[in-house]
Amino acid sequence: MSESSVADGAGMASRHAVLHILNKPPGHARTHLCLATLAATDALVLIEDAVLALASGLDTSAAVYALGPDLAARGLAADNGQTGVIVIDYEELVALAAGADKTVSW
Amino acid sequence: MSAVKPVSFTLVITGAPYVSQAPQTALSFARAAVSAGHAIDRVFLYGDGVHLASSLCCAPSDEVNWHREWSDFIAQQQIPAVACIASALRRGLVDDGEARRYERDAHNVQPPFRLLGLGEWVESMTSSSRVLYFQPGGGH
Amino acid sequence: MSQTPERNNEGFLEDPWAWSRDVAAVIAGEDGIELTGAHWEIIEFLRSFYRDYQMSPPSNRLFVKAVKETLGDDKGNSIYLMQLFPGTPAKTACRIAGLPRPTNCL
Amino acid sequence: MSVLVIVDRSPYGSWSGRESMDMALSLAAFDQPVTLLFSGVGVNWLRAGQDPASIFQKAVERNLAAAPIFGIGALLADQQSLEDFGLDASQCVTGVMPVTVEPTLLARFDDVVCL
Repeated sequence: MSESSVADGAGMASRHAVLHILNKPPGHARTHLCLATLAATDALVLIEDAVLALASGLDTSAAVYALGPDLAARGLAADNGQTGVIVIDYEELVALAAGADKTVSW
Repeated sequence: MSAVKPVSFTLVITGAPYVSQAPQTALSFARAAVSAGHAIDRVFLYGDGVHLASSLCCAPSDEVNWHREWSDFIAQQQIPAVACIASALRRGLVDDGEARRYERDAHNVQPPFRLLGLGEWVESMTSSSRVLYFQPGGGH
Repeated sequence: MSQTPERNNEGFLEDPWAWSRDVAAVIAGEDGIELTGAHWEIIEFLRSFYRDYQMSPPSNRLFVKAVKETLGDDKGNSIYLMQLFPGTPAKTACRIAGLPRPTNCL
Repeated sequence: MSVLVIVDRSPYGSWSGRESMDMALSLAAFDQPVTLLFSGVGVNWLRAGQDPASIFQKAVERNLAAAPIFGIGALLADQQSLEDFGLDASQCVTGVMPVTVEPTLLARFDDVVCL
């Protein structure tokens, strides 16, 4: 897996092997399936209801991104105390999806 | 903004408007992708996502009409927009051709949306750089 | 039309179980097809496929594939099937075999 | 291009699995390599002896039996989910291959579709 960096203004994102995009809330069977297939070298993007995981806790060694507008909508602060979570906007989500080797929408 | 080289996306929407967030997330993504210089090869509506193609959508005036927003966007950007014909027929979404074929007296799918088969999706799978899915939320 | 059970505007039977060999001959006749042993082999194949799997092959390509898998390369090719069932072979053959109208999905 | 289509919805109560199956069939129709994976409640697709006549649906078990004829490569099932629902290979449709759902499983495919 290449680690070639896609530099951008937001200082995000080395290139990840698989970009997992999750929109299901914590506790959903699909969330468990996503986490079961998430490699440490992959990245996880939380969108829609999946950002609620920042309130309930998330245990993974993969890079985690969360979509800012969905956090704001649900009254959650930037990273809600979860260390290492990178808050992104739609532009940065596009850049991540464009730069990934492979994407999976869960 | 980004050094990512341009790619082509196909966006598959499987969540219905006013039932899920899928059409909104997909449209925000699509607008951001276009402004970053990426191509959108096709929008493919599948499963409950086909409801987005209904031209009979009557949203309250203080809510977003997702059908109209999407229609305007894909017409402006000249993006092919396809609703899966098998998903659509079962859910009561027909264009004029299918209305004639099935002897129905009305239709609710018109350009820029078209009814075509899953072959369009297979074509996207083989030709687009990325195929992303915008799905129903947890309640479905 | 009076010689066959109820049919839709494209000539498909409304009830696959109302089919008989005589009905098949009438429907085929409307397409100018005189049924031979070669036709019957495909018709029987389709009806037994429908009985076993509760579906007819969902597209013309898959119809050809299923015939090939069951009856071999000589018969499982579009030229052979087109000669027997002109037009779109899956559609013509399903109509004669009394199976539901394909949804044109694939 | 090889595609993994994942079915993690229950049969009958949800239509989603049938629509996943249609995607797999359409890939097969265009000779694209495709594999099905059943996971979570989705493993109940595989249970032998389904009789949905009285709920007016077609048997997904019977539809699934046609998969190899159309060229769908393999039927995989998550081992843990099979156990969770009290299923072993002898109680499943033929040809089911139990697997462990882990990152290396996804790596075997170019694309993963999970409706």
